Amino acid sequence: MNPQIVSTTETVDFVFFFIFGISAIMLLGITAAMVYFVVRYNRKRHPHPTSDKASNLTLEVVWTVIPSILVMGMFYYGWAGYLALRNVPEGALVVKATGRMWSWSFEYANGKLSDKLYVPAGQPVKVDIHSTDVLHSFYIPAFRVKRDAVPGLESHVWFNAEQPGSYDIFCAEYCGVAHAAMISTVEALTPHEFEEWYRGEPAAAEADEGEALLTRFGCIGCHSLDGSKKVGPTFQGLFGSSREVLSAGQKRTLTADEEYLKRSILEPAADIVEGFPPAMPAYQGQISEFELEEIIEYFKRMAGAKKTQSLGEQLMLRQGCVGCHSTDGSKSVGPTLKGVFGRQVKVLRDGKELTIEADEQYLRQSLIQPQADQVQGYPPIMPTFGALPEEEIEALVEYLKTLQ
Amino acid sequence: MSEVHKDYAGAKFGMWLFLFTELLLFGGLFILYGVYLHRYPEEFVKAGGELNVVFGAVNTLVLLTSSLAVAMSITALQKGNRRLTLVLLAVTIASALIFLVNKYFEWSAKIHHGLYPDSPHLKELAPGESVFFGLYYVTTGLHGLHVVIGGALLAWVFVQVRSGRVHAEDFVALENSGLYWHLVDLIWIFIFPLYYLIL
Amino acid sequence: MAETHLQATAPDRGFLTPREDYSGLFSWIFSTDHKRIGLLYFWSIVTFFLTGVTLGLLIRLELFLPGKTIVEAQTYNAMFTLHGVIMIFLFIIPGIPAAFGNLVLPIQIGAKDVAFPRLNLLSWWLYAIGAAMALGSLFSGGGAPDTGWTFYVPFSVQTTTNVSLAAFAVFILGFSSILTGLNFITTIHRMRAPGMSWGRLPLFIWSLYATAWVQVLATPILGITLALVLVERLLGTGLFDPTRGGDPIMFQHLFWIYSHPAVYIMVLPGMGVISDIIPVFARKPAFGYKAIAVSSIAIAAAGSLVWGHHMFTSGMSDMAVLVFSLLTFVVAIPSAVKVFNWVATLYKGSISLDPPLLFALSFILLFAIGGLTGLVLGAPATDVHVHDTHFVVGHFHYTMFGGTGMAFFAAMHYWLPKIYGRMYNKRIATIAWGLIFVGFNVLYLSMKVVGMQGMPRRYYDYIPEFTRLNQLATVGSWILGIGVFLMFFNLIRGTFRGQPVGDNPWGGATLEWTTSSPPPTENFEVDPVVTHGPYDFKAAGIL
Amino acid sequence: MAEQEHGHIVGYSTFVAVWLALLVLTAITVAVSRIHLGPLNIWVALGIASVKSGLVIAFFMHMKYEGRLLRLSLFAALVTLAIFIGFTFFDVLYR
Ligand code: HEO
Ligand code: HEM
Ligand SMILES: [Cu+2]
Repeated sequence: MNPQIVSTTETVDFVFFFIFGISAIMLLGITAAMVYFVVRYNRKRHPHPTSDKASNLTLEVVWTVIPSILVMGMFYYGWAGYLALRNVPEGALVVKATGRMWSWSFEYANGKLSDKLYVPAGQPVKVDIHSTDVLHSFYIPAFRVKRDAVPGLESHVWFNAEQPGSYDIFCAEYCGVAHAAMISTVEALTPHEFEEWYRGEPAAAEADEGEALLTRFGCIGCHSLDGSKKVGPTFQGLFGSSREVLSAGQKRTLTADEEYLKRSILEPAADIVEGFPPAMPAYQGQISEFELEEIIEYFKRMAGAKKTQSLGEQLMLRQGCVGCHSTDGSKSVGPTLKGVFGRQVKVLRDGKELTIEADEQYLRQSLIQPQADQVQGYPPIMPTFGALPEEEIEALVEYLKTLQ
Repeated sequence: MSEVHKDYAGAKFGMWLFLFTELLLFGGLFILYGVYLHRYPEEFVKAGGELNVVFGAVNTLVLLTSSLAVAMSITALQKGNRRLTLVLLAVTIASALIFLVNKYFEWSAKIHHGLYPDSPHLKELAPGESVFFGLYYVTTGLHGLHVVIGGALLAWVFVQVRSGRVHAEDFVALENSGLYWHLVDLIWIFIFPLYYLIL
Repeated sequence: MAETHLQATAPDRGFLTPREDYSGLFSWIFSTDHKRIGLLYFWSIVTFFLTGVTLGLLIRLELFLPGKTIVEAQTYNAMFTLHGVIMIFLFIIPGIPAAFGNLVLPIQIGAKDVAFPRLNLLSWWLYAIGAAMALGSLFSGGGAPDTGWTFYVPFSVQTTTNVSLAAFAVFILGFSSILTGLNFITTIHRMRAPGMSWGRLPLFIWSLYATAWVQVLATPILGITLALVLVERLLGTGLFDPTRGGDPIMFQHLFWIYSHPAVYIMVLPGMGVISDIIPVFARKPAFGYKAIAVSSIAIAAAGSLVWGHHMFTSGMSDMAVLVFSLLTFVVAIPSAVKVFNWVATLYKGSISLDPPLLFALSFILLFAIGGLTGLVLGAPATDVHVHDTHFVVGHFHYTMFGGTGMAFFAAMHYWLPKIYGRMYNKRIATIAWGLIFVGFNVLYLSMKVVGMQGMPRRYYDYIPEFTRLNQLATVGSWILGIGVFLMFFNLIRGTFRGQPVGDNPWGGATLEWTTSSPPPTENFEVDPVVTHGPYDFKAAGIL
Repeated sequence: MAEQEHGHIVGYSTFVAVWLALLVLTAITVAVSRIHLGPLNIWVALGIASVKSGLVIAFFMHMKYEGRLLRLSLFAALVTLAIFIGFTFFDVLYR
């Protein structure tokens, strides 16, 4: 599309070529010299050394200076190439990637969620990388890009898939037992196909101005849209809810109305929601009145809106359940969730083997206290989801019941 | 005691090398301190305000004085004054104990106020403050451990001096234990302003 | 040739003669004789090395096919963690300094022992305790640690496996290493024989000296870092916990502040061994003695400036990427200088291709390959692609195993005849060398290539495209494994049943060749006075 | 060499003088910390602490009377620590 944009692949491959080239020459030279000397000056031919020269200043200076020049060349190209990887071309499509034990999920500006990274071929894509638990690393070998996903730190990569096709995504930072299974793909579509996919259902929430603003101002870096707890309180169900806040050290309870929301954005230190750090920057002077209204409108809509993707299904993706459990009956790190409801399972409880039926109570229990009943034949490695709010647990259980 | 010959300069050099490793051991914590102070200047000031300057200052005096006592004890021994050496060493060991008692009260007060690693109260504070207290406990804890080791070392030397095994002609054990004790003091010279005085 | 004759007149057994004060095992584990301690280290290190190799072979076997081949994912993760921890902390870091440094350092400088013999014994005990704890972590608590040898947070703080004990073990091992370093620095400064000026020190000693400084100044940072992981796990201080203001990247800084200099702790003594061996088998003085000695110090000093090159993709600032990359390239220069000097030493020599030299030459070649791929990693643009792939695994096996490992093997073939007074079978040694050399390259070149193609490291399972190269690597590992076991079989047999050798089988000009084989308890019958340089074969009467 | 070289015997009065200086410096550092100088506070505190530790090292620890080897070694150790702290800031300052 944009002819100025050299792909990351080409940039990096040139540096590889340069360094490998010099290295190969040096290596060949050294090996050849070594072999030649060993043969030529063998003790059988030369019972005594024919020289006892132990230094030669000129020679030593030469072989210090030449490598110095060569490595400076390598440094230069290495750095220049790195800059190209860091500087995102303008107009890149932004996708948010979230790594968690042990899956990736991708979120688009219109709220669309996916476990594969769909991109339009020929257009630069910027991937913002996040992690919810431990370190991961977002790696696409085909495009020579990689960046760690660090909890509490946002970073990015960009790339440009020139040809439509499917490219592997790996997790490259060790993250536990299913590290090697934390893989996904880039699906590069033609721009037209991409547009179709992007506009197609199921769009989670109506993509609109308000949500775009939340992304632009970085709100969703700290506030979730789905009820999960991040640095700041979630936006889900925010409008009209009651809030326990600390105002100048005084506890009080407020309703999240327009006035409250505006104040929280412009001068967040005024009322601090209980249980959260006073970490939010003040947007006074950075946001226009119009944009502010737009966001408030969005909050209002959100409170009333119905999701097309059920909450349970969203959670399955967001919480990374699909990283270890398939929904199609295949065996993965953990047992498949297809038909899990009502199934007879053999478990180990307190060291004793039992067979029980997977009823609602059992499903709930497995989320909150996965180690209590360990399904036979699987390692006891499932993290607990006890920290999820109750309604989300219920939503998950409801959703599991539908997976027949 | 199989060594026939003793190399005093060598022994002292070895001790200094060991002190360097101790310095670098604390160095790791000072790196973290520097970085987090840079990141959370306000939180550090706020959290540092919770520490009791009086405790810190008193302990500084105690350690400085104990350092003086060890230093003088070496002179005393070199001059052949064993009694004075013993008295000065006793002063040092007593200082170590006072320091620890002081520290005990200081820590208990903090813990009483719910300020200890992983405490519910700490979790509610701003992130920078929690980091400050984390570092505070680790650093002063490690330092306290060194006070204990140093005190024990000096107590051992005390016995050696009293029994005459360490004397005016052979006092490298005293000198090296003294060096160790000064290191404990040195570290505190930095801990005190960095944790108690950042206001 | 395989037959060895037990001589009627057994050679004088020197320091190996049974002692009066303690007998049997006690005469070893309570000995303060540097040679006995050196042998204690040597045999413990060899044991752990063979354990590590076995684990390496199992790792490779698991990777023979995608999916499960022999073990489950969790076991695999524990295996490479243990393989890494053993190889790094129990084999390669103590390897040459603690074993061969202890065996020959005092003799080479004409001393009776190290400066602090009892401290030396304590170092070994700490090593043994640390090793026992590391192994104990497999069977206690939440089971074998599964973090990789780098212990990155937050995973290492969250995992339920027994990371705490393993971290504590490494902490102890760190102190063992510090004490050895401290001892060597003091020994080199204070205990040189008359006439042993700094300009006459064997290059092995120079390299140990440089190494020892790194051990003393960098290891404590590892100590405090692992202590912090321990505290995080036990008390929850939250110093690296992002939700409480901590920064996980700071852990990486602290870890690499030690662990990058540590790679020079690993390789410098190896370079010293090579610098000592090549002149002897070429019968020529080391070319550029001063440059080699100075470059050891330069590597040690500059090595503490580049740790950030392990973190190019970590989220560290771009400024730091710039600085650390630049300095990484600067550090490569002294290594290049050494390589050129070694090759130049061969020029116009009288070269005898005995096993020690074979290993020394393969050191040069394999280390060069490892070092040159290090340059690929030092350039941020290329490192981004290959970081945390099998390319990095290939790089560090080339430098550590192909470099230091070969130097360790060279040192064994060079000095063990001195220490035990008996010679191994040279033909078998050469065959073993050949197997090792071929197997090594098949194994690790394949791993580098599959890394270039994008296979991440620490992967239990991989996509089918990678199968071919993984299988090739595994086959290479078998050849290598056979070579390694054959080599040790031959050496062990040689040390106990080989032909007795004279005092100076290779024609060396350094002091250890002037005393008897095995050396007497206090090293020399007459206190030596040094009158010529370490590679002055004429003055030593070899030529 | 069965006996220890006596080296330099430092007089009691020197030690007491150093001790008094240390006390005064402690008082100063506490006093200065009460004045608000912004980020300068930390540098002043560090400066004073460095002077204090310099005194302890030079006199209490006899460094003033030691040879070149020890001084150089100490210098190397301090430079190393400074590098470790300083270089970390290439990341932290520019992140
Ligand atoms: C013995 C151990 C050892 C040694 C000596 C080295 C030597 C070097 N290393 Fe390596 N390394 C070692 C062990 C490791 N390295 C690692 C990782 C690692 C990484 C991070 C990779 C990543 O994680 O993405 C980089 C950037 C380097 C760079 C280098 C460089 C530039 C050198 C230089 O010192 C090499 C210098 C040698 C050269 C250059 C070759 C000889 C010279 C010739 C042939 C002449 C021609 C030369 C020129 C033109 C300059 N190393 C890791 C990974 C740890 C982990 O993540 O688990 C380990 C264990
Ligand atoms: C026969 C010999 C060896 C074989 C077959 C072997 C094989 C391997 C393999 C395949 C890995 C990668 C595991 C993975 O990333 O999934 C690995 C990792 C490693 N190896 Fe080796 N290796 C051998 C010898 C050595 C030696 C001699 C050393 C050190 C001197 C060493 C040090 C390491 C280290 C440090 C790791 C990294 C562990 C980690 O990721 O935490 N290995 N080895
Ligand atoms: Cu490195």
